[in-house]
Amino acid sequence: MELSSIKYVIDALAYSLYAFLVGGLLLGLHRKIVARIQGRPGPPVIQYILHTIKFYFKEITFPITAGNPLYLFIALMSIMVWMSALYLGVVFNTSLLILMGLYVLQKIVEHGCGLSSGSPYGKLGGVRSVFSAAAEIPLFTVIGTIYLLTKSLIIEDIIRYQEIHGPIIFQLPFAAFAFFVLLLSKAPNSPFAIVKDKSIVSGYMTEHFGLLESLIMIADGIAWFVLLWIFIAVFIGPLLVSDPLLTLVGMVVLTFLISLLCALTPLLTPNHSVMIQIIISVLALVDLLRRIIVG
Amino acid sequence: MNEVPYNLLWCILSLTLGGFVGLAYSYNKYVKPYVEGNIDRWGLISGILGGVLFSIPLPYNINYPLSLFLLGIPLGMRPGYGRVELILGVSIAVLGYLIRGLIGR
Amino acid sequence: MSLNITSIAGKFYGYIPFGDIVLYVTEFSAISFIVAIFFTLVVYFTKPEKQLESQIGGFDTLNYVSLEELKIRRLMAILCGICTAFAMLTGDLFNYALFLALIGITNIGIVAAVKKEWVLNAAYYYGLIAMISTLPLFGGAALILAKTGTLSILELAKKPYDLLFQKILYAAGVVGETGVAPFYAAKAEMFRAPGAPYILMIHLSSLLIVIRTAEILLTI
Amino acid sequence: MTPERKSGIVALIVGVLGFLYLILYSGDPLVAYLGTALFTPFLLYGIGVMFIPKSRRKKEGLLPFRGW
Repeated sequence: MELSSIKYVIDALAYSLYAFLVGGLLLGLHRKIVARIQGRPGPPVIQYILHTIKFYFKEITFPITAGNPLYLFIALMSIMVWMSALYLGVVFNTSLLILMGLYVLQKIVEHGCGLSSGSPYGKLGGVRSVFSAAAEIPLFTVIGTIYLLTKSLIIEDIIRYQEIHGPIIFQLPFAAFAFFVLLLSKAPNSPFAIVKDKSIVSGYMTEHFGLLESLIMIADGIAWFVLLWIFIAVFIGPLLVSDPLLTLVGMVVLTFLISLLCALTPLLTPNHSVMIQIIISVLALVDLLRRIIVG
Repeated sequence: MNEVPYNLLWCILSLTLGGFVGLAYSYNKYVKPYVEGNIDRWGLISGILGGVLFSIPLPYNINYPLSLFLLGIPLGMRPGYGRVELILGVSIAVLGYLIRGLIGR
Repeated sequence: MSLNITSIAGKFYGYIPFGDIVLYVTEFSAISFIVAIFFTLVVYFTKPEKQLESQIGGFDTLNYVSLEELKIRRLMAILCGICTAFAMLTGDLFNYALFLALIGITNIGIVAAVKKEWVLNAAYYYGLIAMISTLPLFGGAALILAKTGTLSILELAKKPYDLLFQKILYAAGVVGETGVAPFYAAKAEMFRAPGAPYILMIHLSSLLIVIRTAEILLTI
Repeated sequence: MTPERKSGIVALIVGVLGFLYLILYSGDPLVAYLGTALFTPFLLYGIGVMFIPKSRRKKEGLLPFRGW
């Protein structure tokens, strides 16, 4: 029995509550801004959190087509992935590579949600998520480019590098752009959000309703917080990341920019979305090779 | 290892709770889905009070969660309601914060 | 311990001298090892989904996975999971390439028992690509051995070698073997086969392998 | 007992045991944090299942509408 471990557990829970509330409010703000640009009044900003709480008290049943326990476990795994990403990235500042591994596990969650339910809509959403795995390749090239610049992938070292040399966003503008496209593809209603396209009902979440949907929504809220934090930490650095309040301001600004883009651009078809992402990844790859060869 | 920003956690938590209270209140009071130019009396009072309370220092920094709770009430009101109240409250809060920063230093 | 490994994959926890196969444990490899093993367990316990096929004008039909088919597919999926888990830990380029080849074989094995024409076609094309790409994969490893005299990642991390061409060959091999972006057309069709958890294993293995490859290529 | 409730009770047991282990035996902050990430979803799901209302359907496990 140690008092310190109780403190750690409570701290961990408090941090994830904080991340969920901030991420949920930002996603609500995103929806509000998109609605205002389209000339609708839009739901209140707390709508995302409200939905999560509402679904938490709804009934679930296991569909006859579902493959259990994967059907159930994949929703739990969604939270596990993003809480671990929150702790490893935001709290412990470990390697960027581990965070990218966890981001890739999010693809497994999407694919698994769609497949394990046995629903054709869910399957379509899952297969689209597999297609949009093309978005991960710029990620690796971004990692490579950052490593060439800073000689380390540990977030702590990257932040320390930026203390001396200034924000990376000015030194690697293309890598920042590629990462920004990744953020954009995670946002709802964005041009790259083919996974959650309304033409396939709710995409991979079609058969995960009620309580399970609420769990996935909690994970999505935390995910939004973590992704924005990583962007701010890696590309803007100690200027914003040293103070949690300034980080919050940065997140609001980023969400505002992403919402503007989401509201003003149409949703691409799957082929076009994948093609554009592949073009960006090829450009990022060329950038990486140029940096390796020129030095 | 980064510390948990507990002060911000309380602020965000109270903002959300205020939003819930505001939503429940406005749904009970108003039937029409969307009205322009309507000012709610209690929303106005809580918005102004929240704005004023933001820059009054209280022990344990309790003024920030309290004022955000009060500001959250007009923030969470149903679509179309509570806009003027929110803008008024936030502008009072920002004004008070700036004045306090100018005088206090 | 050389700085290269700890600055990429997090803390270094030690290595396991397992004969001449050296396994090393870092923060990254420990986490991905646990994820792979955990997922293999979930796959073992999961009953396969019953895929719903909608029919126009009639009642929808359910695609059941028969017991014989289930057994061989589950075995292949578990083998795939174990290979993925140990590919995360291994500290030797040649062993890593062997694990990759085995993952390619099990990936085909997972869908080979499905009696659907388009799935078998896709598996055939994927198999061709995987076989072709073993040449650059093992060739890259052999060239690295010829140039530096060692295949151990721990040894390679200590000195800076100029291995750009070998790395590109190795990466091309991995890309073909896991069937990522340019070769995705064949593999995406395989995902349409019924039977959720086993198909998911294909995806999980290739994604984890790609990240691990990024780590190795940055380290050496 | 419905399969949903059964899965919820299993999840609750896993979650509670995991948290007990974390509180009693873990000293390292990294293990405590990652363990929290591992076991919180089980607890959330287990508690959530206890709150779900009674089903109003005739046959359990079937959705009210399925098909084209």
